[in-house]
Amino acid sequence: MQIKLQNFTKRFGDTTVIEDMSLSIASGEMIALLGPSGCGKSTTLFAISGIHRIDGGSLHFGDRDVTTLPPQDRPVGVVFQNYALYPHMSVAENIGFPLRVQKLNTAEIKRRVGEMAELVQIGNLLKRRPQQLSGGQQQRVALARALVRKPDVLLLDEPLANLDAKLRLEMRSEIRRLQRETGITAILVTHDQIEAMSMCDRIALMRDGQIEQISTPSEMYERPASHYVAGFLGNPPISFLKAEANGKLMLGAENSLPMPQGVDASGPITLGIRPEHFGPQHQGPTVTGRVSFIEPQGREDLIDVTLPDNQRLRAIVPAGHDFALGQDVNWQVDLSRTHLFNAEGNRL
Amino acid sequence: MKQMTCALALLAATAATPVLAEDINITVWAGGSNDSDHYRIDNIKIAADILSREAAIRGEELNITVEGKRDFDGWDGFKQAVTLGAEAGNAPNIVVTSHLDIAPWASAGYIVPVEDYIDLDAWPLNNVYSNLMEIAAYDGMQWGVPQDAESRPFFFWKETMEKLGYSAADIDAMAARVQAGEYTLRDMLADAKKAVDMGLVEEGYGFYPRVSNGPDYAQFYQSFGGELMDPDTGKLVLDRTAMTEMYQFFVDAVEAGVTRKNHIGTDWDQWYSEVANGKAAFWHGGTWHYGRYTGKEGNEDFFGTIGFTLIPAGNEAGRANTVTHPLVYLVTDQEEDRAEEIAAQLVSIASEPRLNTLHAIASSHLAIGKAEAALDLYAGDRWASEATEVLLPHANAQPNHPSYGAFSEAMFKGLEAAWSGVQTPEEAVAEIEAQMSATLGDELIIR
Amino acid sequence: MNTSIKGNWILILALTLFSAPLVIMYGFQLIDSVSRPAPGGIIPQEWELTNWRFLWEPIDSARPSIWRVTFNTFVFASTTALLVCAFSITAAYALSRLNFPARRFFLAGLIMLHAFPTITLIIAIFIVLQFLGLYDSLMGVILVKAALELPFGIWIMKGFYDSVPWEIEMAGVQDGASRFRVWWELILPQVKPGLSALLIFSFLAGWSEFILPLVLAPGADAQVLATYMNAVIADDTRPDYGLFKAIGMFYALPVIAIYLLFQKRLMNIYGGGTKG
Amino acid sequence: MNRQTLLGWSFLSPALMAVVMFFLLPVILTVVFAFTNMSTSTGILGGEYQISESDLRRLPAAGVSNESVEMLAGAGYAVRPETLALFASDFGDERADELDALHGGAVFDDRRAIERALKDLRRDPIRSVRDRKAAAEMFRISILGQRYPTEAAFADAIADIGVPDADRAALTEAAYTGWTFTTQNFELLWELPATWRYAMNSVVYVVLTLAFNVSFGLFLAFSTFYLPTRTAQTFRAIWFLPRILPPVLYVLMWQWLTWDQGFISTILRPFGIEPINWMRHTATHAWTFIVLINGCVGASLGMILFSSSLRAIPETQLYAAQVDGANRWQQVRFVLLPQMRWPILFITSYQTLSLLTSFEYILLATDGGPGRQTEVWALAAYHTALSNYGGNLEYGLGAAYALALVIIGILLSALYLRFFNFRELVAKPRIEQ
Repeated sequence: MQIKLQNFTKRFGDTTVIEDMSLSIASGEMIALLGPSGCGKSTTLFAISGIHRIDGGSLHFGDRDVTTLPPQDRPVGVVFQNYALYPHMSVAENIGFPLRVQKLNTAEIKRRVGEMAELVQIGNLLKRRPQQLSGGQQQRVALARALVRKPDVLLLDEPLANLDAKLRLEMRSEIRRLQRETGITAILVTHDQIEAMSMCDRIALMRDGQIEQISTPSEMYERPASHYVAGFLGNPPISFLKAEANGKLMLGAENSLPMPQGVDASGPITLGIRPEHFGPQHQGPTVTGRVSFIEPQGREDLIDVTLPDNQRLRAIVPAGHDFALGQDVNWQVDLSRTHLFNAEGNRL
Repeated sequence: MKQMTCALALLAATAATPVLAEDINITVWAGGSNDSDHYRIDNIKIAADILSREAAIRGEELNITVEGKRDFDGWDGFKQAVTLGAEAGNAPNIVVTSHLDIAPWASAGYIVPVEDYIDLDAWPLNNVYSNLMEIAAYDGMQWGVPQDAESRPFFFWKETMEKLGYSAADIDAMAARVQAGEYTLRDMLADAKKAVDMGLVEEGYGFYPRVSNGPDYAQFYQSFGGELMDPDTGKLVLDRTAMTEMYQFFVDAVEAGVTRKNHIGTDWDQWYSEVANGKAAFWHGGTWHYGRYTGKEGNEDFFGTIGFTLIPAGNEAGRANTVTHPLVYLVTDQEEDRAEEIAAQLVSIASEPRLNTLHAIASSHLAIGKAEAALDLYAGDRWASEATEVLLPHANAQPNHPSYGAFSEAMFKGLEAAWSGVQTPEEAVAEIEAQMSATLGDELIIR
Repeated sequence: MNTSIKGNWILILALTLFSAPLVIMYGFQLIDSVSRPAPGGIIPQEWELTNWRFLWEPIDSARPSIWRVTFNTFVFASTTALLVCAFSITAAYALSRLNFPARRFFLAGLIMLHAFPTITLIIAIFIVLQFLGLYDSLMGVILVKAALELPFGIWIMKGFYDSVPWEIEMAGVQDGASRFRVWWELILPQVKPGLSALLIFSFLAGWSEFILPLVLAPGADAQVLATYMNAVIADDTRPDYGLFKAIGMFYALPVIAIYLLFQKRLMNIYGGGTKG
Repeated sequence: MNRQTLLGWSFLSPALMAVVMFFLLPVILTVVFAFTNMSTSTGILGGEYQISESDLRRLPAAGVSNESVEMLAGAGYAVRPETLALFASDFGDERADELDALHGGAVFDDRRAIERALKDLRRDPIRSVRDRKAAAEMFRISILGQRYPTEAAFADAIADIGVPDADRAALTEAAYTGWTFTTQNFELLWELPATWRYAMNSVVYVVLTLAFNVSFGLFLAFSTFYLPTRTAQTFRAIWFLPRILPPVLYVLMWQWLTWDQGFISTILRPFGIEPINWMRHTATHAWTFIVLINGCVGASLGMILFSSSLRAIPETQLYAAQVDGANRWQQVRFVLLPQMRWPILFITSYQTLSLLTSFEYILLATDGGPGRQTEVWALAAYHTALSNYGGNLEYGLGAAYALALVIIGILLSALYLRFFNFRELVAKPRIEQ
């Protein structure tokens, strides 16, 4: 089912949270709405689910206009951050509830609940109550309940936020597997870039009620459309340097880099260099500075280099080096992988 | 009443056609009634039986069910219930209440005059003492029928008097001396102080008055020359001098140590048991106290231990007096005129001497009519006979005036304030004067 | 933190001293109802059950039987409680969860009513009852009592509703259920503790109510234990504290039983509702 | 109207109806009544029209001419041709003729007299009381004591007896028995010294009781906080009971404790202290016990709320305080108490209003005595309007008392609205459709 959100506007009282946003999702695609809290990603999700009214614009599921449809009538399944399982119902009752609302007969409900439980691999837990389940199990029940009514769209609101690190990994692939198996169109709301990148076909990165960039994870990582996108993706994060472009990129008095190919700029710009593209092990022009911080990570170390003009660059250096604090270094930058942004923050 | 007339005419016209069984429910509420007062309701039941029998002889079937209630939360609760009930249109058919309620309840239209339904010139009503009938009349109409009579005498403990130096003859002559104004409240106070000083009674027990508001206190106002109502204009009277002197009297009693400062509010049971057994030298009460003293409190020799007189005069201006505060049967306004008529007839029958005597003797009240004295039950009761003789001829009643309730309430409030030392008598009188002139307006004469 | 008895003896002593009057009153309430003290004393002399005679014989010819009065009281308290609960669970849900015009206004009104001097309105309430033809009937007092307890009930229930996660409601709606069904099947079960606390609480409030029946239903048909007991005490010919106390014990037994059974829930109501 | 609105309204409507019936309407009525002279004598539900004997002397002052007054005062029952004709049609010509012969042209002052005349007819007296009453009515020419349900009926009646036009309006006004609008109640409240005393009593009552409630509630909460669970529970139960015990019973216990032959008097007797009624001996005694009686009820609310907010304070703070060397008092003073600001504020404001308007315990304990010393404003309202010995129920004045409380109630609760973070309470519902 294709989802098309056009010129979507949402206001709460006098404050406009989202203005004129458009988003279209292909059938069977899983897309992530990524962004910091308060950027409007949950609002968008709730608007699609029908829990929030759409103040302007339209929403289509396929050819069907669902803009004003109440949530009950939308073919949407939602998994909430805290799973929102009904505490007074057993697992089977929880999963069966949407079917019961549809007035299906008991045998049919039982059959479909069983099927669903098998799909999410909790067939042995049907008689339990939610509070007797682990976080991962609850998550599976929530998924089952969201999918049991065979919705056209699956909405996931921060589904992994309440899980511990190990379970999170497991559920990440589990959700992706389910989405693939059912072929459902899914929207994942998250503030975790790894989740977004690892689970989704495309990412819509949101900022202040607007989509900053929408593209595949690798595209977004490789070619961030803006300073904001570049800074949001990547861990450890990208380092930004202020530079003056006048044929060269001047980094203070001591350092300068050649202009990357195909870029034409002058005046103050921002240069973004990811840690994996700076260090003693790369090919390219060099920058001098002094080692100001070393953070061992096991396989590799994170090393901060402070340039003479007090700007910092971070590098990922394979473990086993012998750099020490205070040591002056002269390291290479992988120039072709750097990102340049103008004063407005847009990619050059 | 116009409609009533029409209704009567209509009924008169249809009286010829035989009426089949007629069922009437009559409710009777009696205020301030204890167990011994049950004849207030029972007499109506007996009357209902008689009335049905009379009807049966005439060939009519009249079934009257009488339902009584008397367990109210004091007079306050009773009056509240009757008033609100009347407003709500479900007042009881007959109420037994203070005659003071006639004025306001008549004005509000809660009650109907019994004279609309019964012949006052016929038996048994023509037997009722005319001054009592008068008390149940207001504005030229006979609203109710006296249910009982009583009087509020002054009591003293004979033994204490003897120890104070009074001879048996002196004691016997007390009633006459009080009546003549020779023995005043001031004399009493002196005797009471002596009794306390001599240790005959404990401090605070020399003079041991009623513990709550009641008509009794109007008597003391009269003792000091106060007049409750101006006979010419029918307005209530606040006599500042009399009121101040009356308040002063109680303040003096407190100061002399013969009365307790916090006496008001004393538990009634405690009070009864104390006065009935000689713990107090002087006190005042009601004729019905006889039943309590000799019954529950176990005083087996009432006449040997307790003497009674009128309330003595307080000063030159005043006079010895006693207030009778008869309860009256009143018939309330009902949608069905027939119910009012039956109720009035029941009240009339309940005033038969035999029936009323049952109540009088069972509850130590006095007769409402002359003929009762001739009945064995009544004549055989020493208290009833003596009290009737000594007290009733001198008894007056509080006035039926719509605002008398406010007057009496204010008077007692002031007394309480002076008595408990919150205000001086002068201040208290000034305050009630302000209050009364504000609430009563034109209806008050201040002297 | 030291919470042993030994370490806190001063505290316990102080508390005991302060509590002594209450304990003495409770104690003698019980003792005096089944014994007779010496005249002028307080130490029980004889154990006897005559004070409880009101259970099998009328104590005064004018009074209705205690069982009838008890039945009235029970009907009064339980109907009041049911009404309060029924009205509170719906109104509180609407105020807590539903979006409708003037909701703000009603919420403000609720808070105002919560602290409103209701008893001062009793004269006017009488008029209203009278217009409804319900003066001097048990039903009338029940309605008034329930109405007066409502703001408290709605307040409490709103507190409980507020603490149910929104997501449950959203999930229900998303699962296709109507708001009514969501409320009935999904939310109501979550506020059961609050509901039972409110039920108990309003039952107790009805059981104890004195002034409303006194003023609004003085007739014999609608007597409740509070007015019955007060009338027995007020009747100045019977100074029988033993009897009063026995009736009092009888009156208090359900209260004590409810307290012992539902302590936790009762405390709950104060915890849940009045957080402000 | 969307589905949610519909559901909202229908869910709210039962409660709304109750609120309108028993809060809103009564409030409006109270306001109206406060401006009337409504009392027992005027009745509540409007009056009728009647000139009674005692009204006659008031009429000149009300602007009715003496001529009219005399006309009204005139005799009641007259045997005249027109009244006789009326009589004849119902009771026969024979009787009418005899009556005419005996009393033709006579005037009877009261009904009793004419009834006698009818009873004394020789040939065929009217025997039945009921008939006699009906017959007597036919001769009535006076309107004294007659009640007319409407103004029109009364107007007809006074026109019939020939009251001049000029006097009719004043007479009608004077004849009305129901209540009228007036501002006298407020003037009265302002003038009466008692008003101020009741107001002062209320202030004393609220301040003292509140002080007791809060301080004792705090004491109970803190002390049980430090005790082992079972001991704490016992004490909490002791202090919780007053709250749920029926007031009638609870006050009875105090009565027993304090009356002349009660517990206190009995145990003090051996020490040579005269038995007194400890609750009613003096105003001070009465106040002490009223504060104690109400206080013990109120303290439990404080205890419960304070205890639960104490439990919400992380215990680690206390460990930290202990490590820092704070003794128990210092823990309370510097760590716990500052965090109790909110519940204390809540209890204080909440109870201020409920104490101001409550009178049940006072009514049962002292009923305002001794000497109205403990009569608080709300109790005065109750006494004035609904309950006094004389049965003189002044609804109008009582409503004026009540109105003052209603206004204070509205003002205070409006204040609390600002206080208690109304915004947060009305946070918008999160499902919009």
